[in-house]
Amino acid sequence: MYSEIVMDHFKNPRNVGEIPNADGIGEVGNPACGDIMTFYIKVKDNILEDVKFKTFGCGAAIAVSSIVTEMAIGKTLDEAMKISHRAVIEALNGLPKKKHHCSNLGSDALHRAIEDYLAKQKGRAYHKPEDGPEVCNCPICDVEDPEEAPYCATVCDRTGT
Amino acid sequence: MYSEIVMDHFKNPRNVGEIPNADGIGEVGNPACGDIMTFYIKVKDNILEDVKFKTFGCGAAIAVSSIVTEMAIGKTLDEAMKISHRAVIEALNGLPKKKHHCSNLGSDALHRAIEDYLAKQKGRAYHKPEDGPEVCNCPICDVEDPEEAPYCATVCDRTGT
Amino acid sequence: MRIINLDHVAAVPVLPEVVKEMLPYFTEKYGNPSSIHSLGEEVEEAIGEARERVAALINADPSEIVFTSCGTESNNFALKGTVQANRARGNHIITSSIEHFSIMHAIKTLERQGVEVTRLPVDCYGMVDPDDVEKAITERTVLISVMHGNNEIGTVQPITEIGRIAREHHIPFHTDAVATAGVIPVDVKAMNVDLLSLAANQFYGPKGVGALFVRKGVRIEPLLDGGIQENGLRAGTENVMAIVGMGKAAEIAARDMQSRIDHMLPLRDRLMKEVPAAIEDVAVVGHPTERLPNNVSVLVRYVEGESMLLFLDMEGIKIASGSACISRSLKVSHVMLAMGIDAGAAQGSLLMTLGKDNSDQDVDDVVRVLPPIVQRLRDMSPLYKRSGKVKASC
Amino acid sequence: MRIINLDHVAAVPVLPEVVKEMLPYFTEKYGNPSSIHSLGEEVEEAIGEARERVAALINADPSEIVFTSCGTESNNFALKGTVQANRARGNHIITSSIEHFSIMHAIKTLERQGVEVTRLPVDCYGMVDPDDVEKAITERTVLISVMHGNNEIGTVQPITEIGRIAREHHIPFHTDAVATAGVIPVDVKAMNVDLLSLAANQFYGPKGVGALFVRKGVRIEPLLDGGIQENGLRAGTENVMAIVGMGKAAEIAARDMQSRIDHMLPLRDRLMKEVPAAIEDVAVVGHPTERLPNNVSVLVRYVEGESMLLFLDMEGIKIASGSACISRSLKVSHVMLAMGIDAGAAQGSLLMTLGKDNSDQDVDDVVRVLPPIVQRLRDMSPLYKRSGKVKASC
Ligand SMILES: Cc1ncc(COP(=O)(O)O)c(C=O)c1O
Ligand SMILES: Cc1ncc(COP(=O)(O)O)c(C=O)c1O
Repeated sequence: MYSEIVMDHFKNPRNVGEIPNADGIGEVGNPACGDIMTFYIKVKDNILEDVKFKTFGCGAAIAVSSIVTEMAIGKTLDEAMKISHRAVIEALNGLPKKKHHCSNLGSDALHRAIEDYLAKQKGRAYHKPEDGPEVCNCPICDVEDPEEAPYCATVCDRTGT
Repeated sequence: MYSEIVMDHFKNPRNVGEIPNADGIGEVGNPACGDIMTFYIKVKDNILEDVKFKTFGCGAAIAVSSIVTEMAIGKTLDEAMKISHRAVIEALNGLPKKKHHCSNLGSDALHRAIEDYLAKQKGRAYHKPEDGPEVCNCPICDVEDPEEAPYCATVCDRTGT
Repeated sequence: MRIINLDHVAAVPVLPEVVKEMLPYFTEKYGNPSSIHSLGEEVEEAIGEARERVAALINADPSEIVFTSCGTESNNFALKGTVQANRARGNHIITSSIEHFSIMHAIKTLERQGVEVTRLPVDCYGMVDPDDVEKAITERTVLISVMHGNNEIGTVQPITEIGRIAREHHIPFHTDAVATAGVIPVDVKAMNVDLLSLAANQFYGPKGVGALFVRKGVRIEPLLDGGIQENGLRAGTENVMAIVGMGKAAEIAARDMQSRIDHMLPLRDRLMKEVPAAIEDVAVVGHPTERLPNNVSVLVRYVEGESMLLFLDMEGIKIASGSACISRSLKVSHVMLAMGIDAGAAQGSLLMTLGKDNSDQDVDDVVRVLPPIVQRLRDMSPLYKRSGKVKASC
Repeated sequence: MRIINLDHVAAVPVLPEVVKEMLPYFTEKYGNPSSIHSLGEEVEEAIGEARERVAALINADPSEIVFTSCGTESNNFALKGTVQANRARGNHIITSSIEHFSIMHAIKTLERQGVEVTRLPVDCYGMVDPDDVEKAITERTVLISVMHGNNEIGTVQPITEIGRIAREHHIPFHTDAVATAGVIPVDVKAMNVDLLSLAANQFYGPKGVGALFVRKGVRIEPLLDGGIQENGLRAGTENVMAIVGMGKAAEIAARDMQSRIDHMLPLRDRLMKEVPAAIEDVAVVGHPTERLPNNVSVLVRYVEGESMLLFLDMEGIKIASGSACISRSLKVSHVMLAMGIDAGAAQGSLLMTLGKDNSDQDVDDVVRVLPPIVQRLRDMSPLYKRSGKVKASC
């Protein structure tokens, strides 16, 4: 199911943990969907000096979190904001399609941590967007609620509705 | 599929043929249903002195015809008129259920031959009943046209209609 | 006694190579592809490989193959699934009058539920006229389903041409290729079909597995609702072993197709010529050239099929018939009736279907054994030499 | 590495005795039971014998057994077939909220077609209250379908009692016994059921074959239309080999059932006691006593199922989970939600299903290997020691 790189990061995740007095904290996901990622960043001279994470989730979620920390450390904030879902998938040498949505949220959590840092710099509290507690994406075709669209392959690709 | 007695009568049918100047001739069936049986009888002193048949049909039809001739020869007309479908099936040591209807017409053909004889005795022409050309019985449950009731098992036993 | 199987449409043995590929799935690789642990993974890969092989046989993309449990399921799924998915668009389907029961009766069920049906006639060779398809199309037509090769009379329909018409009118086109896929070339792209049914047991694969090709973008709903197997289109624990067997059989069929055809064609042509030459009043049924390479269908006048089959069986020769006594519904073949053959004549149907292992010796035996059997039954038949000749075919 | 299969609900190997009985049907006895020649006859007899064996397993008459391709097909057939056959009588079905997908989604399809559905709640053990069934019955009710044993939480429903109520009201009663038939005693007479689904691969038979028990007199229409196989109730060339395998597996299951149960029960009870004892914040799911003898279902707080399964797999331990990440629909188990377990807690689901070959050693290994895996993942989890305890079960 998973590539070797994914399994390596899952088995030996890099940069697990919290950063005490972090400069920014970002969290995405919710337990109902099965994945929660919390990122902690330390910033110095506009550069990510350290990034750590804690993740509740499947193998992919843990591997994604781990590789995102590796990709981010040493980058400028601007560069780090440009780390995309696609780049993460490529760095992991691919992810199963059904893991593209819920589990590939590591860069989002990182971005939120950076936004949190930037908001704090400006003296404002960063408002974390709400991750709806019940809406997870359909693994196959972006139908919002697979419960209501059990055959999302059908519903999307086939019946086109 | 068939009992040993059926196979024996099928392989070596008794009394096949026509009787020239027969005292009575009876025919049942039609080619659309797959079975036609023609019976010829010779009567002497109210007794079936000889019975012969010609049959177009399946293995069961041939075996039924053959055993009916054996059962009939030597019987009085009254006795022969009492040879039933059931008695024929018993004499053959059973027939597959789906053969009970179309193929078990030997005694009917015999009875018609006797009626033909009796009508002639009274100087009247015997009117052979019409065998509808298209109506065959459903093998499983007596629904008239299996074409219209392809799942006669269902239609009869299950849906009760 | 030497057994001569000339009833390959009913059953073929599974190829030893295919059996070999299937065996590990009994007790070693018994996982469920839904499982995420490694027992599941190895079987998921095996199913993927089978999907590629089946796709290759008919020139489809692997993602367009849905595995089912048999040709009948594929046909029911194709018809009921597309009608259901297109209910908002229309309510009319076009089919032929010579389809297999699994099409014919599925369509009757749809008809009872209010779907309108046009059943196209066939000519005396059992051939559908593509012009009739075009004429039958209405605003409300949601599906055209015409079989590829007919299992009873051997006639192969002008699918490419019908597909072209369907595509021009943007109507999904299904063909039942159970009797052809793995036997003669089938190319879903060249033939312009959107849905195509096939079954493994027609090409030396196991029973209990079939497939439906569903072109990407075609609207269809599942027949079996449940878990998200087969990309959401067919629920139920995958029949891994059988699917693997179908894949292997498909691979071999693609490889050996031409040599099998080259082997069977001369045997078919000998039977079509020599049986009528050896027995008077025998007519060949179906198209003389647009015909399955393994199919010989004849009518023997004045006698009934089952009685011939029983005597042939005693000699080790296994064949089939479209007679009423043999069918489980006790009705004469609707295919022959649709061709204009009368019900009485159709009782004398003999259907011989060849396989890759038949030989000239088999043909010799049939031509030697059949005539005395027919004569014996004719001597018993009240119709022989009584009724006039009946139109049996073209 | 020693492989420990604790995922028998997903897959079991086929028994060697069963394989042996199946093998001749690949290449020797490859006939089609529809054929009238002798190739067909021998397989028709074999199917008859299998039908008797499956009937004996559930105390039915052989004529009441319809072979299908899987449990999912049996369930779809039972639901759609009875609703269709009873359309004139009513339009309402009663079911539970913890059914398998193949019931749940088939019912959703019926609902989209206008059928009214009552889904009964369950208590925190996952148990349906028979009184609720009685209250839900209306004039228009044509079917009640409540599963026998639940594959995810192990709870066994009060089927006999529900069946008694259904019978009093003359309403057909179906039960999905895929997880129970061949595992614990199932008696269609004593349980008052009219329709019952089972699948061979749950009791050491092959994949690709199931059956539906249809009591004589129950109205039902086929799901697969076509030829008159299975007494007109299920068309398609019979999967002879698999049917024979199901028959043999049923015979063995009936013979060995009690000894298998006696073997599994102590292992189940050890796991249910020792796993929660070895790891803090672990809750047992499902009924403590009215429970499948092979089912252990627990919730491990603060961690997600897939990540536990991957680490266990590396140690050779194969188990399952009802977590969202694992399900193909990426939804948490509807069964747990129906029991009142919150979606977050359900992510930590671990499902262990025992088989006849599991041993005390297997239990020892799980109890030894699991705690450090859980600790490692908890140390990584942002939820650990943060959120309060959540109601996991009763
Ligand atoms: C309770 C229950 N019902 C139905 C099914 C579906 O059976 P199948 O996968 O054979 O279609 C399963 C499968 O595990 C099951 O556990
Ligand atoms: C043309 C055709 N369609 C469909 C089928 C049905 O296939 P199955 O028996 O695998 O369900 C057959 C079977 O012989 C066939 O010949």
